[in-house]
Amino acid sequence: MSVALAADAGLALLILGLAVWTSIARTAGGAVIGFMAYGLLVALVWVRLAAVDVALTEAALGSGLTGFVLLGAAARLPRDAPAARPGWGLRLAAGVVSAAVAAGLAAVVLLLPVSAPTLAPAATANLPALGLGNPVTGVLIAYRAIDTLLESVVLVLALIGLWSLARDGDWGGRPGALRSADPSPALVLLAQVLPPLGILVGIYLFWTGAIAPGGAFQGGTVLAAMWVLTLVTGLTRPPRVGGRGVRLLLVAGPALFLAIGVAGFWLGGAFLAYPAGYAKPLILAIEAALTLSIAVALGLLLAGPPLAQSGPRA
Amino acid sequence: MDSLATLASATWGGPLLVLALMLPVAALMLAFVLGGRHAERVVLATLPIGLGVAVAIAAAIIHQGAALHYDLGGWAPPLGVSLHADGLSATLLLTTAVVLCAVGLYARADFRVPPGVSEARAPLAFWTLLLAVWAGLNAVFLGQDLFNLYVALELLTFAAVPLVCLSGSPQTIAAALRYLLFALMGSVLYLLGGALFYGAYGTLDIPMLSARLASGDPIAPAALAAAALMTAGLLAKTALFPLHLWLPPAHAGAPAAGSAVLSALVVKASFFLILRLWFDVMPASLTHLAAQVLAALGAAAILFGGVLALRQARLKMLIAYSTLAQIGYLFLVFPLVANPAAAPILDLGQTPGAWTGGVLQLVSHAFAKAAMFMAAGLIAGALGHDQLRGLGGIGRVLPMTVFAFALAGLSLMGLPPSGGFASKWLLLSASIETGQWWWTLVMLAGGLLTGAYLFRVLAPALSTRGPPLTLVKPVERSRELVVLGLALCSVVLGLVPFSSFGLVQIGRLGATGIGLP
Amino acid sequence: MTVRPGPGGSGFSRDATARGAGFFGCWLLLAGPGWSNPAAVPAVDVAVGLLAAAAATWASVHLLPPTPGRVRLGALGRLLLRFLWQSIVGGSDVARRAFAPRLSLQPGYLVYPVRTPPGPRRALFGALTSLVPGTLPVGSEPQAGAGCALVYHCLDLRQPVADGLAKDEALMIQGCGEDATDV
Amino acid sequence: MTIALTLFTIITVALGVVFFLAGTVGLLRFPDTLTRLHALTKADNLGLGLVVLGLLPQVAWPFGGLKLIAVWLLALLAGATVGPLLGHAAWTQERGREPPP
Amino acid sequence: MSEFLLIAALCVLGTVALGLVVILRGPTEADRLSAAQLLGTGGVAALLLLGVATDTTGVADLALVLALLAAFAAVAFITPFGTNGGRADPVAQPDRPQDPE
Amino acid sequence: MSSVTLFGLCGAALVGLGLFGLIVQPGVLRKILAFNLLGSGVLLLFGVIARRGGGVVAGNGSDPVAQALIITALVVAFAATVLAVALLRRLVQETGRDSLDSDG
Repeated sequence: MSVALAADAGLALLILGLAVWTSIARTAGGAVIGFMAYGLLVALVWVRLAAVDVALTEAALGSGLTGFVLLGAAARLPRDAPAARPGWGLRLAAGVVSAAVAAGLAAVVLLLPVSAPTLAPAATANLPALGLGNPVTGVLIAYRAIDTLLESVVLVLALIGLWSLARDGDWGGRPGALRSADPSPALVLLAQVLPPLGILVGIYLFWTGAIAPGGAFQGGTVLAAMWVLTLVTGLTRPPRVGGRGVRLLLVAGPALFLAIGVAGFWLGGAFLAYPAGYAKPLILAIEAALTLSIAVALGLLLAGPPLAQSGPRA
Repeated sequence: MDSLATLASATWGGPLLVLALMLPVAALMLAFVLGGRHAERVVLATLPIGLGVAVAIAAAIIHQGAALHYDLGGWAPPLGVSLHADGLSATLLLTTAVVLCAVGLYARADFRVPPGVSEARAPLAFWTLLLAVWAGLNAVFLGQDLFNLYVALELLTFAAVPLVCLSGSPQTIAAALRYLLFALMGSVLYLLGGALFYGAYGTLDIPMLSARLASGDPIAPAALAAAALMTAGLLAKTALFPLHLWLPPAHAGAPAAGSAVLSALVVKASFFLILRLWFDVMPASLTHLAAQVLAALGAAAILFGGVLALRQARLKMLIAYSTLAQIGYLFLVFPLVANPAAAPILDLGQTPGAWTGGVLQLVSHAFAKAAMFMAAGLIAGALGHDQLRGLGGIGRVLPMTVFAFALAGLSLMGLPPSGGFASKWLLLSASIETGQWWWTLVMLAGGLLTGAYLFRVLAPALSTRGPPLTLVKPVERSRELVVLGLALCSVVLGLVPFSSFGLVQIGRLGATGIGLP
Repeated sequence: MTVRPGPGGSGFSRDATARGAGFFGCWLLLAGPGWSNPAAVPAVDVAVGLLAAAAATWASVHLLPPTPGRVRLGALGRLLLRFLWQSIVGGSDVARRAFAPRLSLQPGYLVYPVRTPPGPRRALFGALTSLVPGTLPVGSEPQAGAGCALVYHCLDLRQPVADGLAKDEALMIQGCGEDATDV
Repeated sequence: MTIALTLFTIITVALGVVFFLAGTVGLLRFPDTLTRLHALTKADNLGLGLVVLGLLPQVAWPFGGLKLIAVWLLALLAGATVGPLLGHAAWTQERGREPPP
Repeated sequence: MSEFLLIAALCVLGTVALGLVVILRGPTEADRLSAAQLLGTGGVAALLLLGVATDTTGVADLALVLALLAAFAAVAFITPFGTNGGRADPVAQPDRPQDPE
Repeated sequence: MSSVTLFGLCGAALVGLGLFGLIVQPGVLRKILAFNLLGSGVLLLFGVIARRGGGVVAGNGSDPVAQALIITALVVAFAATVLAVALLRRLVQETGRDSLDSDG
């Protein structure tokens, strides 16, 4: 398998090169573009590490949406007044600390125990009882359901934090960061043709998550990206932040998760336990609601804080 | 119907832990969906229930004399995640609930939806974030799984950062950004530590990890790296010197109620995790070494924070720097508990006094600092500013507020009769008992510094000379009472005999790592 | 441009049904590998597929309302085949130039007065012609009168680019059904 | 039959790699932004198409193969819209420097 | 066969790397933007080759998502520049150094 | 050396690079980028651990528990990036600066 090793080495070098580029690029835009390329290649690494679930998340979220957000910020940075670099003393100290951390971690990687302790067998062994085929989904929705539940609340919280950055007078308006003034025809065409296909793929990713790589986070991310595409071209309008409907959608996933979890007290014998025989449908219901909530939350996170009610501001 | 899991275990009262964790989460979602004026109502309705739950948990623990435990989803660790509350957790849950109740009552006046609109930005954000802080804190205090605790920490970060910049001024935005970057770095390092633990021992469950660390002969290098990385990350979140840069501007710029929550509770969460890491996870021999480093940093923080607090011109900045110093005291617990000299006490089946002292410091500082920030908020609201040099004679205009501030100060200085006195007394005597007199010097110097900077506030405030002050805005009596209540809490702690702090020891004695085996 | 309700009528519903069928086909393509035994596909799988296709159709109809006007499938097929072929030729063309020992380029702009009205079809024309060898639409310019012209960047102005574009456009109008009332 | 298919895969994939190389060589040799864009959008799409074509005999049929073709079509759609988008950006920039032709 | 596919993947990665060097060097943002296009096709091709060579399940789905979002990445490139009112187009600006070297 | 170790070393280097950038980069956006590099380095290390664990058992898989944790962490990192960028944009609007220099 030396060819595989060579391919992996090439991949690792490419990634390191892009990371260095991201750190030293002269313009912020260049650095962000380097980072997006980096994210895409990291998705390939996840494939090489046999973690396709993660690769899907990385491709959609880590490279796609993150790059989108960062590029938007890069374009709005002030052009002048570059910040002063810290003094050489701090840089030296930081360099020493970082190098020490990196070297220590490298040593740890080389010294990891020969017999890798793992929970993989336990996670796989309990899957049939849940009716699932994808152990990652089993971990996310059953064994460690509490993490996922809190995680979906974190997304809502991030959105509240984002909205709280609005100006007082703008509260109740629509998010306005995405609308571009005069989208080019090619972009509009893309926003007309791609979203239906994206919806199919998004729903498919959620649905297949039960048996194969995929799941609510991946599906929700694709759906959010498609929504953002239509927002950018003005084909759809973002909802007002005061609306109750959009908030219901945002909490639908965590709320259903919580409700089924509480029902588990009586039906499954414990909080967040699924009654035997009903695990799969309940898990799929939770995943469906989560997909929807995640899609709305991610889309609104990209759409930015609300702007005043009097139409979009350029 | 049968549960799918077979190995699940839960103690009587275990569902209370789920309730404590999920009540704020459910309330958060409800408040967010209902919005507008309902958000405040939801919070004010939930807080007493949460307080009741915390009391019930403490009662259950005292009644049973053992910790509560609950396996979520019926999946036992290491595959599943469990919740766990010992006496310390219960104490902190209770403290959190009391402080948040006070903050909720206090904040009503600041975060009312103005008439004429159905919803406003700051109130919605504040009330939902308050619930989120609560959820995050409870999750941290109940967590038993390193990754679950990571999610809890993130929940806390996402709740705390926007609280800092609710006013929207450029200074607070910059402060929030700095806080966020520090907090993120901290969580990433913590996560890396968790990953390494998992890689070395195949579990994230704290008791299992501790058992495996104790049984394996040589400690894996990964575990050492993990502990170091986690500690560094958590120190950044706790704002221990020299990773404190973010704290003063963040806490000083937040609204008074927000500062109270941040200073009194949020920074304690990451301290609590450091405590758990070194006393519940790592073997005692290592803890003994790390304790010296941690305490040295703590001592530096006590002195450095005290000196900087002396030099502040604004009341809120002074209180923020005071937090820096008071956090330092917490870290003195490490060498005082994890010390060979403390072993005989453990053999007698008792927890070292330093342990009780540390917990008492945590709790009394929470009450005192929340009271101080809220008192400062009242003063700033009444005067329209919080410059120290403009405080002359404020004691005549707002006697109750200044009295509350002074009471809280009493506790910070460690003067009797106060919780601060009891805690510092316990720490002092422990340092002498274990032959570590140098920490005694630090504590005494810290007490002097605290006295000095509080004198800078109280002397002009209580002076009777000078022209009478004019208030920009009247102060509501009810808010003063809330502040006074909290300050009294911090004092009353010192009047209770030490023996009644048995709660903080329940569930700790059997745990590995406290002192030497 | 905001979301427009599609016009009613049998043409509309026929068009929407056709799209829905297409999307369901796409779903089968996506989800198919998961079915170990195609004869015993769980009904719920099919139901979710139908739901997904309905959602996609709904989005499609809202984003790109079907326009009246007949679509000639045969011509459309020829159009697609032509552009697939064009993209192959285009790629080879670029490769030939890239590998040529002496760079033989004469880049420049070509203004092509377009007959297709603005809207999805013109955008489609732009997208398709970006696959044609040697051309890349870069913008549009108003023409004298009411017309409009697309500006193309060409790799080699010596080639008969404009003729090719005219041929493509004719084929597209034939395939998609020209309609004066278009957008 | 298998040998023929294997041969087909090898030849087609190798050809695809050549087209990727052509795109990169074009990037290196072509003089300005817009001509480089030509190289990118056209050669790489064809390269991907050939790679997909070459992989078709190696994957489960029909679904795996059809999925690969769908990937190529999507990439083609992306290319067909990205090309004009970036071209427009570059053109606007060039026009800022000199009057349009 | 799988070794050949891995070599092909390596070659594609190599050309992509070479192309990235050219593209990221600039000189304009529009040049750098075409990195999306390059990776959208080259990255997908490398992924497919790697995936088929190592017979990893779910790779086709990942390629599909990448192809879907390849266009989205390009939109990310364009959008922030369009929102400034459409007139002041930072894409059309020459490099804006942020950090003095 | 195996591929897994190789990626582990790569992750370690990324952590160092990200940490360095997070401390010394003057611009906030650069700090956010450095944070993302740091985060992805950490997750890569986690992935290496997962691959080792999964490889032992399933032969050709990755530890699903670790994968789930990585996915959760990725989502958190995204939300954090969005929040940081939103704060940054507000800061630039208010002060025209991209740095935190003069406030501390």
